[in-house]
Amino acid sequence: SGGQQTDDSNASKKIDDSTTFAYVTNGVDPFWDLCAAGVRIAEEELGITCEVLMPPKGVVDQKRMMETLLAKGIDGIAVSPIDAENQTPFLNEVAKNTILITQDADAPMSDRLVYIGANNYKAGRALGKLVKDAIPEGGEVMLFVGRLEQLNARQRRQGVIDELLDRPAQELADVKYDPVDATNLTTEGSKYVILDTRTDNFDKAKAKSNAEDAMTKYKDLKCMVGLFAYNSPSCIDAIKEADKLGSIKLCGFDEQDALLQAITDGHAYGTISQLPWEYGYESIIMLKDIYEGKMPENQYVEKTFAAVTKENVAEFWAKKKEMAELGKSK
Amino acid sequence: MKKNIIGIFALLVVIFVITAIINPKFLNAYNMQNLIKWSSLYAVMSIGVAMVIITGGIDLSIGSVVGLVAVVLAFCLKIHGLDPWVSIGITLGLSLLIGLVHGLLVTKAGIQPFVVTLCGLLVYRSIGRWITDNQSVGPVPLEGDKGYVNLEEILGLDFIFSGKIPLGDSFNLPTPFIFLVVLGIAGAVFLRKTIWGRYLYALGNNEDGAKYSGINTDNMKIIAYVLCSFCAGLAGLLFAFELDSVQPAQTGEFYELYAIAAAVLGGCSLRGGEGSILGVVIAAAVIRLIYNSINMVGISTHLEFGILGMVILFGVIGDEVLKKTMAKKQLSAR
Amino acid sequence: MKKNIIGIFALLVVIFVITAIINPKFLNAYNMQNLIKWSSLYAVMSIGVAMVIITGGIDLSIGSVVGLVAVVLAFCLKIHGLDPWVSIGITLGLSLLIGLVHGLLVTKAGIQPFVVTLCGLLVYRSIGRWITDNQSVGPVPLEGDKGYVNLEEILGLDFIFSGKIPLGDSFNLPTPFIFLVVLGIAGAVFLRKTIWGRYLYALGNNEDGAKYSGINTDNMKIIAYVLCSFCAGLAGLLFAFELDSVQPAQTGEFYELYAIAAAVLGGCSLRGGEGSILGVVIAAAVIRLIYNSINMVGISTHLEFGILGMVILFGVIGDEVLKKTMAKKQLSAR
Amino acid sequence: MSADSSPLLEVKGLTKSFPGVLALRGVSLHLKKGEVLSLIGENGAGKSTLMKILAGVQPADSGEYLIEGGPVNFQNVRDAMNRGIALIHQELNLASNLDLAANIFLGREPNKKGIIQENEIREDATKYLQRVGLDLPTETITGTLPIGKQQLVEIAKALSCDARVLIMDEPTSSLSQKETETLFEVVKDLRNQGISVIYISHRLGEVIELSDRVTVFRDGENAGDLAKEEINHENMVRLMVGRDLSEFYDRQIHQPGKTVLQAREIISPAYSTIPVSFEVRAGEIVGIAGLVGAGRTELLQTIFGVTPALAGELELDGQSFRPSCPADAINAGIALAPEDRKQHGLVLPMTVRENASLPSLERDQSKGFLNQEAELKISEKAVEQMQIKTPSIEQIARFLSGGNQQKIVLGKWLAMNPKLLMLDEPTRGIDVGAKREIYKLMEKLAGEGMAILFVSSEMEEVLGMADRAYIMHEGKISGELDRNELSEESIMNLATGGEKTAA
Ligand SMILES: Nc1ncnc2c1ncn2[C@@H]1O[C@H](COP(=O)(O)OP(=O)(O)OP(=O)(O)O)[C@@H](O)[C@H]1O
Ligand SMILES: Nc1ncnc2c1ncn2[C@@H]1O[C@H](COP(=O)(O)OP(=O)(O)OP(=O)(O)O)[C@@H](O)[C@H]1O
Ligand SMILES: [Mg+2]
Ligand SMILES: [Mg+2]
Repeated sequence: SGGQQTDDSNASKKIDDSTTFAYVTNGVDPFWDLCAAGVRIAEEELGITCEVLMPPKGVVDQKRMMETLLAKGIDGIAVSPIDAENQTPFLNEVAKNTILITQDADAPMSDRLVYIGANNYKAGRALGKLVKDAIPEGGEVMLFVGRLEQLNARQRRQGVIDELLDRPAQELADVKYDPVDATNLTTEGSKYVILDTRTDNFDKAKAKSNAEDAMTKYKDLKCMVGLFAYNSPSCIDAIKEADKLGSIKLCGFDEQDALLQAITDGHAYGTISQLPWEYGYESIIMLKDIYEGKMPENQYVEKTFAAVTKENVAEFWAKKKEMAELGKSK
Repeated sequence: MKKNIIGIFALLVVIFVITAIINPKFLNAYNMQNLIKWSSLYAVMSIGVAMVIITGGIDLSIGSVVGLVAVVLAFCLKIHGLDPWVSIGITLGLSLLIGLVHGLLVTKAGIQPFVVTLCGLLVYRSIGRWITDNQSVGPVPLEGDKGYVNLEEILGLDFIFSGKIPLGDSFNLPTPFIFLVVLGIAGAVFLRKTIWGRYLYALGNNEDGAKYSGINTDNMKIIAYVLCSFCAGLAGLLFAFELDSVQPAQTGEFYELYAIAAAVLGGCSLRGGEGSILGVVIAAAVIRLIYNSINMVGISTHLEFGILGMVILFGVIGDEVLKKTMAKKQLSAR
Repeated sequence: MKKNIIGIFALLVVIFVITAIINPKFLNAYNMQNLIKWSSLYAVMSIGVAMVIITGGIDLSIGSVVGLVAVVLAFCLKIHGLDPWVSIGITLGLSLLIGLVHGLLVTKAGIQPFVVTLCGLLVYRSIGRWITDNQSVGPVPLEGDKGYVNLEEILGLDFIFSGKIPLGDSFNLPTPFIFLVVLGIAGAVFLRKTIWGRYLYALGNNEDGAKYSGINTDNMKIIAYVLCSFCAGLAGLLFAFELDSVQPAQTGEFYELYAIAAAVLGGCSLRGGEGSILGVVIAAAVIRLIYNSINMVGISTHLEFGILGMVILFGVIGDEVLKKTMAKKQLSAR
Repeated sequence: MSADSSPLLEVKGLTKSFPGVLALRGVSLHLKKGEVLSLIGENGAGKSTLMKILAGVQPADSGEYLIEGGPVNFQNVRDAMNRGIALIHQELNLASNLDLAANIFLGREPNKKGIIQENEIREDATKYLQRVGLDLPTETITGTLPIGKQQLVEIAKALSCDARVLIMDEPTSSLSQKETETLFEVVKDLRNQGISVIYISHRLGEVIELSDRVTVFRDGENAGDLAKEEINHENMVRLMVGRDLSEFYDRQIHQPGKTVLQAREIISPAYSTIPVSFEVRAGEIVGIAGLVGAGRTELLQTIFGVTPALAGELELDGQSFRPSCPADAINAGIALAPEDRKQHGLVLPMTVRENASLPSLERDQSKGFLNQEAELKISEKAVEQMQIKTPSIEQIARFLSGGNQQKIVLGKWLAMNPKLLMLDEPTRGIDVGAKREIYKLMEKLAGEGMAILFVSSEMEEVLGMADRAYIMHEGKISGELDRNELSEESIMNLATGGEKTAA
């Protein structure tokens, strides 16, 4: 049953046009369509077939889709596990039957061969630095995020908090988290206060009203931080409508057009981009390498991320547009 | 009917006062204006679904219609650079068409409304994701978009659908409120003063009876579904301009439940034949108020759903008790 | 009743054959075993909701019950390290309690099932998120968890609920299928061979008529809601062990719609009084089969929902047409 | 009006089938201007079906339909209304959530560009309500009225159509004597204005009083016509059932046994201040007479546990007894054949077998499982004993005629061997043949020692069947009459609130 390859029995194998790899996301999000662009580039380059699968409703759909891939005899899967810790037994089952690597999020306890991913804690700290640049004089900061159950969201959030409060850097493997409902976080001598983290369950209307409510509640709010892609555009809207452009700064994550526009216009300070297309591209190349017997030296391939501010936004945006075009599903 | 409205109105006042006491900032102009804006957006949807519920039907698809209309709008305005008013026409036309299909399937094919609109929920969401390749899109074009040439006109539309009209020093009236007022009054007049409104109530209560009275019940039901989808479509436009960004997979998700909850809380009976626009609008405001209060008071967002659920449940139970007491009083008065 | 089953069974066969032709790998043992597993999981839920639909009610809360039960299970087993069997007892007890509350609210407080269970949908989801702080949890403890001492027993449970029993060379029978078979037979016997099943059909068709014949309709309805929640609770356990991971905000989301869709597609009428377990189980399998086929054939995942929606719609329309033709034939045969 | 003028309305060779039923097999009928034509026939003879076709509710399968000699093909009710045809349905068809004025003008509201002219409606509605003897504010919500009054509203609604042909399908089945008289005045008045009326009723007395002509249907076919001078009881019955029916009320008086049901000062929720006391003995047939809305149904429902008593004492066979739901009453040995057969008596979509066995399932169960043998026996016995006309015990109850449905209800209770059988309007809407069978059954059961309590609005029935009768007026028992005291006058007197006169 399932794919027949294991990593040591196929050292001499070469990819050909019957080779199929799959790129499995953790949900349905524009971010993943940008990643798909990278997959398409790699597909073209290698002359193979790749499937991009986006499970709409969490773990169940992810599991079901990966099972189907095994049934189809897939040659390799790059997956972003939704619940790494608990999905481990299943991932091991997959790894037994095909080449399995993780991307975007890791499952360190599993038998996946490689993890390609940004260090979200570091990315969070980089975002924290942007905040520091945006409001050097210090002040109250508010965080917005879709869901905090996702590891990357928590790591990102913690990175921002630690950076702002000048705490020492933590190891990604065991980050200590502040409680999710912690309010008014600060340390002695720090100029920054992290007021609260509000979640919206991916409802954009909710995201925007969260931002509005924050402005009502906190008169001295200096900076909003959107941890998920859609959070910052929502915040910009809210700030704009409250006529507080300039007096409330914004730093975001990822690369939605509205955020890039705001950066161009000077309405937002900057964003951290994970360069998603590189995820897709590197994942497929990695699968190919492993398929052909080339294991990387290190199990962890740290993905770079880029800070985008007014200086480099034009160039970045052009690149993104090109990728979005490529990522359209076939 | 009036007793219902008193109940829900009292609920509104109670939550309002409690929140204001706990956090006086709740009362500031900016917050009020936001509250009015969000209430208006959701109320527009709820008015539509109330029409269908009055006929004894249900519409589970409105969330997906909101999403699809928002997607198509962005598609027309931004990506294809169509004339802005034509785009508005296309999107509203689409929503009318959807309503028509629902109505026909319910009346002519005899499929239950729950089933028809459940399928709608799935299908429209899927179409929205498919035509955009699931990319977030916004109605307002940016430089380089085909629609950028129409920017000025589109910004005009943006103002119409999501602008703010300064009233006095610090208070701005959100334009969706004007939509709500117009739609609400039109809806109330339609339901209470016109023959068609009366037909809706009659057929919701006794379809055969209405039919035997010479009412074309099929056509009236179709009209209800068309109005419902139209309201959802209008809400889709309002949401698209309000959010300036549409996520095909998420925009509007679960809104059908909010709208139905508002309709029920506002006094509509799911058995049909009962309900009023005013009640539904107040109930929609109560739901938004609850969300706002939770943020203002600083309760964990995890509990939002739960609090909303409890309020609806107790609201409906209270209403039931009120009705029974009234009935008893009436009886003993005989 | 039997004609319904023929229709849905034909649909199952057609999709099966088409998929097998397009992609022969569809037929391999591993895929079949997955298909059986997923079908069983969803069918277990659907059987429960069918009971409620037969009484003319509806249960929108089952998705949230699945989520809450899974969360509580993980909580008991992993985080608090309770005795595994006690934990199973607690979770199933919880689901029974939820059903009881629904039943009481529907019968004694006279609140419409749609409203009661809509509130349930909101509330249970919220509780699940709240007690876990919205963190993913799993039922199987890892080193360092309190429940780790019971690991062996828990792995035993894991096998019971999500194990695979080797049959022959390459085929493993997923244990959820055994649950389904037992539950399905028990359900079918209950509905068709016991007085209570007869009572459910009778009150679904005419509640007053049943009451005047001496049936305690309130109690029977309560039983239906309890059975429904119990099935959802059991499905919650099956899902938790199958996925080994529970996301409080997501696990079970939308399942009520799948379950209701399966019940309707399987021949239940939302007006009550109609439906059979076999039909519902086949319909649940059809829905899973559609998902599997879409992946097998390689259609964009953005279209999954849409295809599902269309199949349900046309399935129900086809059924309606079939019924009408049958009725006509019956007449001309006389 | 002249007798030789061509008919205003005429149908020829009309057929109509429903899934599983051939309701009309080529019937003909004609109606002249200004005449009252009565249409009679057994249950299921196809009367209502034809009327619905005439009024555009449903189309015929084949046949001719002419108005003033010209063929018509109505697509819907409105088409028929436009040609001046209005139908008062057998079942109530009002929207209970709307007020009286709205119901009367439903579908025909005077409006300007769709906006309803409320004032106009209210004025006119008051006029029509008064015409049927209803003196109620037009804002009254229809659902709050008792059924009888709602029926009058239906009639007011039909009058407001200004129809040329008014069809009344059993309009009096839920009207009291007084209301019936008002209706007759209205009908006669209409005739004088040159309006034609088709009148359907199972109460032959009414037919005799009103009709200019009678058309009889049997099994979806014409069975014959009767000219004005031929209209009498015997002729009508013979055409309807195909033979003579002698001795309608065949009563033998038995010596009543011990008291089965004793009610002391019980108070039913509908009349929360009025205590009611009465008793029923074994082998006795006790009637409860009174005007519609006098609280008789409420009283039976209270004894049956549907609306438990607020106060008072009930004794069954000397045992104190407090039913809180029908199941309690049934277990104690009481049965009720309710007034509203379709809503309360049967589960229409289920089969004869399933209906007949429904109350006895629990008794016959083995550990919760259905006892299919017992079920079969019960239903077969019911069909045989009650002479239910059904193709098989697997027939869906909905497809049976009213009389046969009522027989299923009786059959299912007989299987329970009740000590007390309560019958609420046992023959409402039931044809003469079936009626007689039900009377025979009552007589037989009483002879076997069963206590029978029945409610009836038909004076004749009370006079013919009761050993003793209680008369109710506005919730209280205004008097008790022995068989030898029973007369139309004595009943009417008590039913309208008078005192019992010395016999
Ligand atoms: N909608 C329907 N579907 C199926 N069968 C029907 C329908 N309407 C009427 N029938 C059947 O058609 C036959 C004629 O019914 P109809 O109501 O016309 O009788 P009727 O003469 O009015 O009887 P009654 O005196 O009891 O009112 C009956 O057998 C009835 O069961
Ligand atoms: N469920 C109810 N809710 C409100 N009022 C009711 C209800 N049931 C009965 N009533 C009222 O109680 C009164 C008595 O009605 P009931 O049906 O007992 O009279 P009845 O003498 O049996 O007349 P009928 O011959 O029509 O059955 C009526 O005025 C009726 O409107
Ligand atoms: Mg497992
Ligand atoms: Mg009839």
